[in-house]
Amino acid sequence: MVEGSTSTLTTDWVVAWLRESARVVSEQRQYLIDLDRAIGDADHGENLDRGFTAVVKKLDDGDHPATPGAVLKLAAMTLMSSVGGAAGPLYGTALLRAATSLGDTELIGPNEVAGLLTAARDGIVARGKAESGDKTMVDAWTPAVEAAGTAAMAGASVAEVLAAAANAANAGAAATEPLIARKGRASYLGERSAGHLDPGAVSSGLILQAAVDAAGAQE
Amino acid sequence: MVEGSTSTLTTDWVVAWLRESARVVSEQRQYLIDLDRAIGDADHGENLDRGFTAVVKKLDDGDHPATPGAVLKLAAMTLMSSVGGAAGPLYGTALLRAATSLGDTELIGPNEVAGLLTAARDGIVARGKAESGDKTMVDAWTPAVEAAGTAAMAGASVAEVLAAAANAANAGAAATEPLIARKGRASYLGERSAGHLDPGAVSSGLILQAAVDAAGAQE
Amino acid sequence: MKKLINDPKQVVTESVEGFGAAHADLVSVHPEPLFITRKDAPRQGKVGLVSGGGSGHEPLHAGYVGRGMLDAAVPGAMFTSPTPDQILPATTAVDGGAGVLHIVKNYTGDVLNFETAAELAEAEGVTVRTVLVNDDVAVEDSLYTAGRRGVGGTVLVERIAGGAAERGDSLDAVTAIAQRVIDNVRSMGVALAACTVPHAGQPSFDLTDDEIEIGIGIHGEPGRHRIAMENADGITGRLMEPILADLKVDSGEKVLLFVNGMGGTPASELYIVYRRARQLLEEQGIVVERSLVGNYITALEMQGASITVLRLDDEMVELWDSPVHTAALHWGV
Amino acid sequence: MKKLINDPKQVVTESVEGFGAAHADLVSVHPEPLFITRKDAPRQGKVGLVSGGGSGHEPLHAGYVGRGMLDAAVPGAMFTSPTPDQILPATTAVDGGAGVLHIVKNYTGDVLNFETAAELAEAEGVTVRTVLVNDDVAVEDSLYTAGRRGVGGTVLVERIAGGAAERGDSLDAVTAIAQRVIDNVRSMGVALAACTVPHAGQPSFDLTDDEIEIGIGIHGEPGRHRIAMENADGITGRLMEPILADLKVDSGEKVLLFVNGMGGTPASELYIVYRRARQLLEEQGIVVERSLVGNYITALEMQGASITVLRLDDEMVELWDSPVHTAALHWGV
Ligand SMILES: Nc1ncnc2c1ncn2[C@@H]1O[C@H](COP(=O)(O)OP(=O)(O)O)[C@@H](O)[C@H]1O
Ligand SMILES: Nc1ncnc2c1ncn2[C@@H]1O[C@H](COP(=O)(O)OP(=O)(O)O)[C@@H](O)[C@H]1O
Ligand SMILES: [Mg+2]
Ligand SMILES: [Mg+2]
Ligand SMILES: [Mg+2]
Ligand SMILES: [Mg+2]
Repeated sequence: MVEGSTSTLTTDWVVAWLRESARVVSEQRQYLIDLDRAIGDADHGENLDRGFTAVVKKLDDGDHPATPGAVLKLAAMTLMSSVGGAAGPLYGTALLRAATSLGDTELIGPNEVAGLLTAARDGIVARGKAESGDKTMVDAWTPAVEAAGTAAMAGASVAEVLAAAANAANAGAAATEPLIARKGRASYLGERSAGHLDPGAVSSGLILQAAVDAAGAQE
Repeated sequence: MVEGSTSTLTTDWVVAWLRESARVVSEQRQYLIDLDRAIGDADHGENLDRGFTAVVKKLDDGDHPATPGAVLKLAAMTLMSSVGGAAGPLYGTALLRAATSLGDTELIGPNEVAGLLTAARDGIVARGKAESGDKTMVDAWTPAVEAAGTAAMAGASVAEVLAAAANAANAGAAATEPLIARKGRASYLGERSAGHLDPGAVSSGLILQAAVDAAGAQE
Repeated sequence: MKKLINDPKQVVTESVEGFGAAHADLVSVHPEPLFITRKDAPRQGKVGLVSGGGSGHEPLHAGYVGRGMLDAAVPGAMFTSPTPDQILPATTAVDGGAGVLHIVKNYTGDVLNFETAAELAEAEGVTVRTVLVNDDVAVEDSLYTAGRRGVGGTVLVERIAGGAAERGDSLDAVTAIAQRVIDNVRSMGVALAACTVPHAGQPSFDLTDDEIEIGIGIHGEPGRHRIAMENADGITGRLMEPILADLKVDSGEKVLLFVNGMGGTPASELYIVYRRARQLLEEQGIVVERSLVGNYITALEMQGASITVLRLDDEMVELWDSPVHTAALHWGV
Repeated sequence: MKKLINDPKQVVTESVEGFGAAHADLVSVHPEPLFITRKDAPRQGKVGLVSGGGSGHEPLHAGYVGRGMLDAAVPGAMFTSPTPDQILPATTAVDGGAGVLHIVKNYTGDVLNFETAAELAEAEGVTVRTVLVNDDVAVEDSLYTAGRRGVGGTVLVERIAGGAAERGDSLDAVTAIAQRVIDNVRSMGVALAACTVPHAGQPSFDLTDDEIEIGIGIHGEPGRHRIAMENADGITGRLMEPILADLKVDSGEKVLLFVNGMGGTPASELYIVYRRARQLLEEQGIVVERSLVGNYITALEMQGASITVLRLDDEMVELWDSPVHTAALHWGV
């Protein structure tokens, strides 16, 4: 834990974020499966649960790397090699780009948070080529990134930046319900995809909320 | 129709019997399927319906043979080549033996009725090697044959002989319910075959009742 | 009941018509009475192999017509043995002068109809022998029953006897090897869900979500016992136990292990059963020399599987491996 | 949900283990990370063919590993594309110096994971080409969707490209013929009942007794439309119409007609569909030159079927007929 400081986050936060993500994804496994069952192939919750379980196992197995970026990279590689499907490469790329954005940074302030979220989102878009409104996880990430940027510019604390991102992500996820999917498996359904939440957008909201909770626990 | 006579039956009765059998088997098709579904393979009603439909078609296609025996033989061959399963050869052999027992006889009296039923039963036993109590159609035919013989010896009319046979067959069929099957497909179920009527015994009762009704229609 | 069919009464006819068109290089379909022969039948001097039975077990038997296996298949109505007027012309059509072997699954209907056809064929001067396949250990074999059913072992009998006939064995020799396979093969099956015969319109039995039927046949009949659902390893053990008890294979002996799907079970599950069955054999020092995994003798869309174990000798292995060119089994030069 | 499985998380591992044991003459199974190669891989100088995807479509892809078809198959979790750490070693394991072709079904997950693996393989000095199979006409192909899915056509691409690789074609040539198959193949499917993914525990969609899903894929996804149940001829017409409209086959042209079972449909029903599909083609003067009927690319135990039509040229026919020795397709010397 960072001694008495709420203005910067450290490697411990990254580790706590990943552990909290694993916990919430495991808890919401069936919910995410059911969302994917409606407009996809009923595996999103299973995939993420398998992936984050592998990440936690990596964290538990001996010493994890020292810097936030290195831990994120380890998580990225683990997700990439254990999630599979569309979500694996997308979340993997997101964390990899986030790691790259941090470089060797040891202390993460509000601007770094906004920066790593932006890098993550850009990675998802680079990989998946989805635009806003395509009913994908991008519809959670883009509002999150925008909210985080605005908050950071307004001088918010890291916790506030993260909270702004998570709230916007969850709102973005909720807003996917009426959309007709234009990317990913749900796009095969055409108009029948409307009326359902996008599973990846929902899981993105959960994972960003995990970042908030991990930061809160650090205080 | 035999003019003003109830003491002998003719070719017309045989034809009426076959037509009435076809009608009742078609009417009871689903019931016989359901009985066979419980302890067999759910085809008995379908098999007999297909067979007797073919017999009626043969009777409708131009002139049928003149003697009772020849008509029975035509029906036997038709059942043999259209029913399949266990029931096809068994009913086919039954009618073939009945035909043989009649030879060129043109008028069928009480003794001939008892004789043709006995020959039919003996054919079924020769073919299927079942004994009484094995939960097969034999359990309908053997009491039928015995009742017919007793009635004929007591001087009953053809109609009375047939009625005695049909009643005994139906009682015999009803009595198969508690039995454990030792022949045919139901024997694979072992003790689980108890508590169900044997489909072939039930259809035998229906067909012998058809013989009664055909004789009644002739009066 | 939802099925990809038109008129329930035309299922067999239309299906065989499609089969004949799809495999016109291998078979000829004779429509009335319905039977299927090898394209090049009769083969002079070769023993003819004829099998048949109710439809609904596809690819059995038509899928096994061709070089190295059957010369003719005779499909009855759904789950109903064919009639002598079909079996007879199939028999004479494939007689190449060396006689014909009838491979009959031991069901009253099949036995009686083939028996009649064999008598008629003999009367026409064709020498006919018959073997009865009765490999299902779920059924007690006793004087007081119709005996054991023929199930998975049938495929192995058809293949191995077919190999023997193809290499020119005499009718006596082909009959002997067919009987040797029968004497050394045992099977047992399980159903997770029943099948629906088109003309019946409803499932052949009802199982709740946590029940399975052990000891089922291939006609949607209920099995010997109904038990609570178990995992694949547990169920596999329940099938293997009576097979091994009855077949009495010794350590060091070679077997063919055949895991068969009943029609509605994914291949992935069949391989999980195969994995465990093989482990059980190997634990006893039994050598799994050959394997077959897939839907080879089915009960329409029934969910479930059967396991068949055949004790092999060197000649059986050689005949198993010999070329076979049929719609459903195909290997060798 | 009743399935012949043990732990739902071990379904793929145990199933592939069984598969490897049953077909040890044809394949080697590499357990961690999981992939399957041809027994004799790598073949020096031969282009390596790698495919893969989510499990649950068996026999695709592992069933097509062997001579004349794939060099490696990479199974993901149930209905989940495999990961680059599996695809990469599979790719390097089958590189015989002539490069490797990735045959990828067009799903976002498969595309992204194969893409990453291809980059990593290139970095290790292996030349990799990729073709995307996207034959499902149920899905509109537009800039605003993920494009069409790869379904039944995948089997035909693997066979024909596999034949080309086996005869020694260069990577460019094998890629070109694979692409030519893709350009000339179209598919469409129907479901009568959904399947249940083991980890999900309940059916992928719910249909009443008189509804069917038209335009389904192979992952238990709902289809494009839900319509009232029809007979086989009617349904076949509904599948053939968009295929033919899109493929634009002319009278006199030759095609391969492939009727595929989704896993829970009896073979007899597939042949009824085949019969009608063939009639529809022949009515338009189209020549059905080759046929394939059976469960070749499945969605677990889904009840339903898909139809695939491939416009053939002489080279495709020659490659289709060339020897293939895999667990699920086997013919030729
Ligand atoms: N091209 C894309 N860009 C961004 N996100 C995508 C894209 N395609 C799919 N997704 C996301 O992936 C989620 C599905 O993930 P998952 O179910 O794990 O993979 P799959 O679709 O391969 O089964 C979707 O809900 C969506 O949010
Ligand atoms: N060995 C036998 N002797 C007498 N009747 C028999 C014998 N085996 C079966 N049956 C009769 O046949 C009936 C079943 O006929 P069916 O369902 O048409 O044939 P299958 O059993 O071949 O499906 C049984 O109910 C029984 O009455
Ligand atoms: Mg999914
Ligand atoms: Mg029956
Ligand atoms: Mg029957
Ligand atoms: Mg998936």
